[in-house]
Amino acid sequence: MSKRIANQIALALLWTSALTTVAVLFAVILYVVVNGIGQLSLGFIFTWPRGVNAEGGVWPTIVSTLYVTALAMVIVTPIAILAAVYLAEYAVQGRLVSIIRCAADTLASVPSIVMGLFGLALFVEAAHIGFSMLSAALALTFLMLPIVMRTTEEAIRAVPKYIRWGSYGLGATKWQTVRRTVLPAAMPRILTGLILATGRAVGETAVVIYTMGQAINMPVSPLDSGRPMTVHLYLLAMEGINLPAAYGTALLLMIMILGFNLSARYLLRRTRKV
Amino acid sequence: SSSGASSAEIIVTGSTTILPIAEIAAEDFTDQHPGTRVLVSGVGSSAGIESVTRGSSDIGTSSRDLKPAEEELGLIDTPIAIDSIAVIVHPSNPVDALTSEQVRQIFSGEITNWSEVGGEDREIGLVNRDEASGTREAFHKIVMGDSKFDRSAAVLPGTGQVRSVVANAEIAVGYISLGFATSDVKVLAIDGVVPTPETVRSGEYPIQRTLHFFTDGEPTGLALEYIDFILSEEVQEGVVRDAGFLPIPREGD
Amino acid sequence: MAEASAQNDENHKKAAHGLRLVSRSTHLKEAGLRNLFLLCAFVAVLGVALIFLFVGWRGWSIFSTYGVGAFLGGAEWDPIDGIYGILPLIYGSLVVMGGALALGTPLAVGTAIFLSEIASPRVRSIVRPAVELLAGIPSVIFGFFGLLILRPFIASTSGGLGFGAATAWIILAIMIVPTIATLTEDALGSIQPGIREASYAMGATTWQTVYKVLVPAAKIGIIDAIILGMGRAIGETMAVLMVVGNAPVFPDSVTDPIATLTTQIVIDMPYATGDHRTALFGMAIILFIVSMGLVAAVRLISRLQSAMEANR
Amino acid sequence: MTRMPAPIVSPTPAAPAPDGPDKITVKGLEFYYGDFHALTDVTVPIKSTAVTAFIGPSGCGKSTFIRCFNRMNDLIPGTRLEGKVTLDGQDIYAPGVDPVDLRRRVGMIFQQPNPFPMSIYDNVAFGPRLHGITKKSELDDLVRDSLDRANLWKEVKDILGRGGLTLSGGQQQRLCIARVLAVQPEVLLMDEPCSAIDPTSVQKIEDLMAVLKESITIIIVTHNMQQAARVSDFTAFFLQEVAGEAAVLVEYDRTTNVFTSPRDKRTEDYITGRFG
Amino acid sequence: MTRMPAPIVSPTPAAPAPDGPDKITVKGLEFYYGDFHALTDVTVPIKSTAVTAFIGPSGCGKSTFIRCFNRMNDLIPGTRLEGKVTLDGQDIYAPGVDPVDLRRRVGMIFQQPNPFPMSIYDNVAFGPRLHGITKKSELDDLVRDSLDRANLWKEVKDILGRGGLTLSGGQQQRLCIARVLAVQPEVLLMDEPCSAIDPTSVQKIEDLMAVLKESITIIIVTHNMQQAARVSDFTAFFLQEVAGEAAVLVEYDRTTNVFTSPRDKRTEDYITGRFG
Ligand SMILES: Nc1ncnc2c1ncn2[C@@H]1O[C@H](COP(=O)(O)OP(=O)(O)OP(=O)(O)O)[C@@H](O)[C@H]1O
Ligand SMILES: Nc1ncnc2c1ncn2[C@@H]1O[C@H](COP(=O)(O)OP(=O)(O)OP(=O)(O)O)[C@@H](O)[C@H]1O
Ligand SMILES: [Mg+2]
Ligand SMILES: [Mg+2]
Repeated sequence: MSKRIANQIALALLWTSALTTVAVLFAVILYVVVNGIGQLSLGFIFTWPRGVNAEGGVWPTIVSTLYVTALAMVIVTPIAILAAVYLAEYAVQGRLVSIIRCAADTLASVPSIVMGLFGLALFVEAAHIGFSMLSAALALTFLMLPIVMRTTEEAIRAVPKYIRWGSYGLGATKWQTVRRTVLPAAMPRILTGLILATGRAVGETAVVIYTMGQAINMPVSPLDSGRPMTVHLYLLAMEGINLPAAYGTALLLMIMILGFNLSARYLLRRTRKV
Repeated sequence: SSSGASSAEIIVTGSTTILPIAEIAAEDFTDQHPGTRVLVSGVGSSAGIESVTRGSSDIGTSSRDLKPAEEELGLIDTPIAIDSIAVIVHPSNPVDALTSEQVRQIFSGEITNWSEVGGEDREIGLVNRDEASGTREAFHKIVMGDSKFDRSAAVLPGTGQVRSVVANAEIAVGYISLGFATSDVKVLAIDGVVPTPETVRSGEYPIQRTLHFFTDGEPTGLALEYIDFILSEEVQEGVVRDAGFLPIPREGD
Repeated sequence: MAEASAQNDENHKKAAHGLRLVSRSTHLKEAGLRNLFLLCAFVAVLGVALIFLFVGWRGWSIFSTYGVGAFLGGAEWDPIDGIYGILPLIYGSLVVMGGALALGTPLAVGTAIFLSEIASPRVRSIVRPAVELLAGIPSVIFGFFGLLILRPFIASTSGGLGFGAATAWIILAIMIVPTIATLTEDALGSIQPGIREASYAMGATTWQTVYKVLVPAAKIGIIDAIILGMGRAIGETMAVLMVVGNAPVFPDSVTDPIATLTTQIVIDMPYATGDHRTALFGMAIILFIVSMGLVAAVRLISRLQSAMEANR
Repeated sequence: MTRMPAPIVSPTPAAPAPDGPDKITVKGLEFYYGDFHALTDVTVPIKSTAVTAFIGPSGCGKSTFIRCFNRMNDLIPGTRLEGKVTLDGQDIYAPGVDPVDLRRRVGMIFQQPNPFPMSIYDNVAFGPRLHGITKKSELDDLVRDSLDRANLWKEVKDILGRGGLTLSGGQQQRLCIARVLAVQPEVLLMDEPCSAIDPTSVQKIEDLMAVLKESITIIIVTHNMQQAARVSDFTAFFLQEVAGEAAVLVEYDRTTNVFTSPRDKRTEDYITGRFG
Repeated sequence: MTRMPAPIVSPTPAAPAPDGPDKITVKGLEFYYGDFHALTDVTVPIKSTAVTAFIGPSGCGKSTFIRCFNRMNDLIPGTRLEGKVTLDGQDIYAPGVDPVDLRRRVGMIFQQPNPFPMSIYDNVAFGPRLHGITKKSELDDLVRDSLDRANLWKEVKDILGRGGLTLSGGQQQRLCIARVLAVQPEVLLMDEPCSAIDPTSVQKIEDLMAVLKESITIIIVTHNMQQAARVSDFTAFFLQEVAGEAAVLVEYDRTTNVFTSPRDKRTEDYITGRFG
């Protein structure tokens, strides 16, 4: 009978760990929502921060965040997808591929603070781009590249080989097969990966803090500097004078990121059904 | 206001402590004077003084007085605000007053227990600011002298966090600009003087410094207008107080 | 039949054209595309090289001018006086990481086992998204949460300030749970399903199946997951920064302020110049090397694993 | 158009099976995967110490059915079973019955040989250890004995420490049989045990079954009708007539009767290869 | 121990096949997956406008072999082929030969129906479009004609815009056949085309083959010997005698001969179900 008791205890512990994880998530979300909801208003979203303690809204930080994220996506998407096409469809297992994979893994594991300093050293200073959307987007590109590459490669590999064979069997060339059957079939999952990477970029702090600058500014050209929401939240939280604005920013940030994640999940679920 | 000064531009360079006031005032100022530009940057007090001396900026801002060597340069000093630093503890802490020397010893780690300064027998929890902070710089210069801060102190990069940490940790001691001290922390008397606007203005309260604008000769034109704006009641009671500083005593006071 | 043979003839006529050879333009086009894709894939390699080059370029001289031993082994970090010993920071990073792993790993592995072996589809459809969403929450929000909720709580229970390794452990443990849990679940999921069935069919309980069969079978994958969690923990910056207290010393207790490599970089960066700045980049080099080492470890372990499998 | 008449399988009658009592009985069984009704109205006895074969086209529910005997389907969330299944007269789905204990008594062999990723010895000792046997000498005996009964002892006696996965497919399958025999089951369920292994190994496993059935009850699922005809005493034929609807038990009888004079036209069609 | 003698399959002789010229010839073929030697010394003719069936136990290299005819194996890295394969007398492995064009002429159907994730129309129009046909009316005609030849037009003519994946398995397989027919291949390779679909659809596809083979050459791999006997004119039997070694072509002959009077003992054993 002791094995039954051991089983019961173990199951209880496993349940506990899973519930703890879920509880933590809800605690964090609830905490941000409860404290931030009172702050949210059109005025908060669409006006500028005013004064020493950033009274007022967060509009330029939202724009900066969206700007840099969009810019990074524009740069990373084609590169990552084509790179994944290479790895999944063209590459022959060998030294070259293992170097590329190793590099992608390494890139994925670089701490974001290191990526931030790298962006500072290369784009801001050595390349004289200065604190700008472009510098931040380029640094984010390296951060997102391995994520998008991996999810895209998985998406491509998940396309049944039968579908490829069907296309080859009809006399399609490799590129025709990839472009007309494989990529369309993999597209929903590729999009999911892109959306998740976008969420990651939106939430990133350490990379942008050293590449975008911190001054509140409304970016127009890619060479403009700005302050993204994450940095704004960090500064408000540490300054600790205007906490309501910090809660409001945190809530907005969370809504954006949960929005990205949930839409990615939705997309994935919908395509699984079809 | 003279519209003749429009499309002019001045450069304001110097102290990072003054940066937020100068910057926000500059925004309001240019809003009220369309076509003008006030470029503000924070590079440190010494660099500010040097740049106004060299003529590369119109106004040099500084959170310290001039050094003897600098006094010979003939710069005109306009005090614009008083930065007074309060030493704060938890409201339940029985200690009400410390001497400057005790404060120095506490922050340098020579005194580590509250009982050594008349409090309960508990460890002292030091809360310090980050090294980029102007408040830390001022506190160091005024209180610490040649002593070094105890490196095991918690370092927080923000005034409000120092206040809220002190507000809910009974062992804590920290320092913040007087203007940010609220009732959830206890402000200590230093050398027997409780910091109030009055004791600060009178110079009795020791931990304070004056923030300056320096110009090479009497300010004129847009620089003068900007300085007048900074000294106006609107800015003094608004931006300056928001930043935790005390307004400079007005002539009428 | 007549119709069929007519078509037959047609086929033979078509055959008379013979087999077509690969046309030059097709060949060039396919080869061109292939090289373009290869180029894109190489951006990853380029990225690693650039990071190494530029961070190294900025930070390298601290090792030569200040000395490797003095930099890595120095017990004091006092940049104002030009003293750049990062041993307390390395110590801080290790302590924070170690505690976070000790707390987070059981939670994560437990969650993963729960998801793959115990949860009904309904429960799984709640828990798994929760784990994934947890992974998506930005570190600055965890830091914010830690600073305003967890720190006061720790302060009131410990009687201290609430900053320190202990606070960081909890926040960081939460943050590495999704990393470890997802990878562990993958590892469990890639176990041949027959093995699981066989164990149950032998009359094993769920727990016996888990710890006698599944965990041993997924061992390598779980170790990989923990190593990657380690990388996440050591590289995490913002959340840790907001709760450790940032004192670059060897603390007396886990509730005393402490600093890590990453947090010290952020604290010092705004005012660092000269050697100080070089030292911060030097710390970044070390973080980069550590993260590369962890990736190498994962690869090595997988290679050993496949070598072992080949031998069996 | 060339078309040959479908060939007819014509076995000679099997030697009479030892017509023991019913080891297992199934009455009015209905099985559901969530909304999908997989099996309907299955009533069938399983004779003791004999081999019963389940045949039928792919997807007709043979695997589903065989897994009802050791409640393996419990592990698939959303499944539901109605009707009654008894083992030695006891309802195995009665409340309170411990499926873990049931599975010890009703062993199972799968299509894909699935040794655990551990040594040959540990594979066989796994079950006994689960059930509390820890004494080395006792385990040693059990392992040797089980491997012997599974006809594998001679081949592996010198390599007991080697990984189970290093064996060939056929050896792996016999290892799995030994592993089950080590817990001394009364019933052995085999779900297409030979479809993933080589012809020579198939021969060995069929021989093994012939020996084992003298002491235990065996149920085998197979898609190979010749195999069913060779090894079984009784045959049950399942068919899902309309895709998406529940499958039924079309015919159950002695194997000889099913293969020589099927009562149902559909059985005959299937056996003669007209579909499937 | 109950053992029945293995049943014997006894087809009647097939109607003589239209014994046309050799469409494809294979001489001394050796096939390697990296170090693994999969097929050795295969020499066989494939008769024009007839159905040739490849049979043999699982893993004996039937799929490998059939993929040699349209160079699909080229897509698997590390494969190597020796010997000669000709189509209409021309070596398809000669240097410079475009495998893409070859595959247009030698169409292929797979075990798993694999429509592209696009509409039925686009599925069928896929091949013609690849090869440069863009005129709507021309495509329309081709699509209708191909679906018609694949016996699917009636079922789908009103739902041409629906996704190919919404069809049933049997319809999907016929859609795949239509898709191949649309590029007007001379040879049709079918690798177990019926093993994943329902009996009724199998019937339809077998009927279809009987019609198609009047105009094109068909090669089919099947594990269902009854099917081989029903649909093919010639049969080739492959066997990998020792696991891990190369498989050989054991016997090739008219289907009637193979099934009624196999020359090789191993063929007889296989056909009568003694293994596999
Ligand atoms: N886990 C499951 N969830 C839902 N449906 C299932 C599940 N497993 C099997 N089915 C369905 O139940 C039916 C019977 O499946 P089962 O595997 O029992 O067939 P089978 O006769 O063993 O087939 P095969 O000969 O291919 O092994 C099939 O239609 C199958 O799709
Ligand atoms: N891509 C591959 N790499 C290495 N070996 C392979 C590969 N594909 C097949 N093989 C091996 O080649 C042999 C023949 O395989 P093949 O798929 O041609 O057999 P088959 O006769 O079609 O079997 P089945 O009836 O199961 O489809 C097998 O031993 C198989 O393991
Ligand atoms: Mg089955
Ligand atoms: Mg095959």
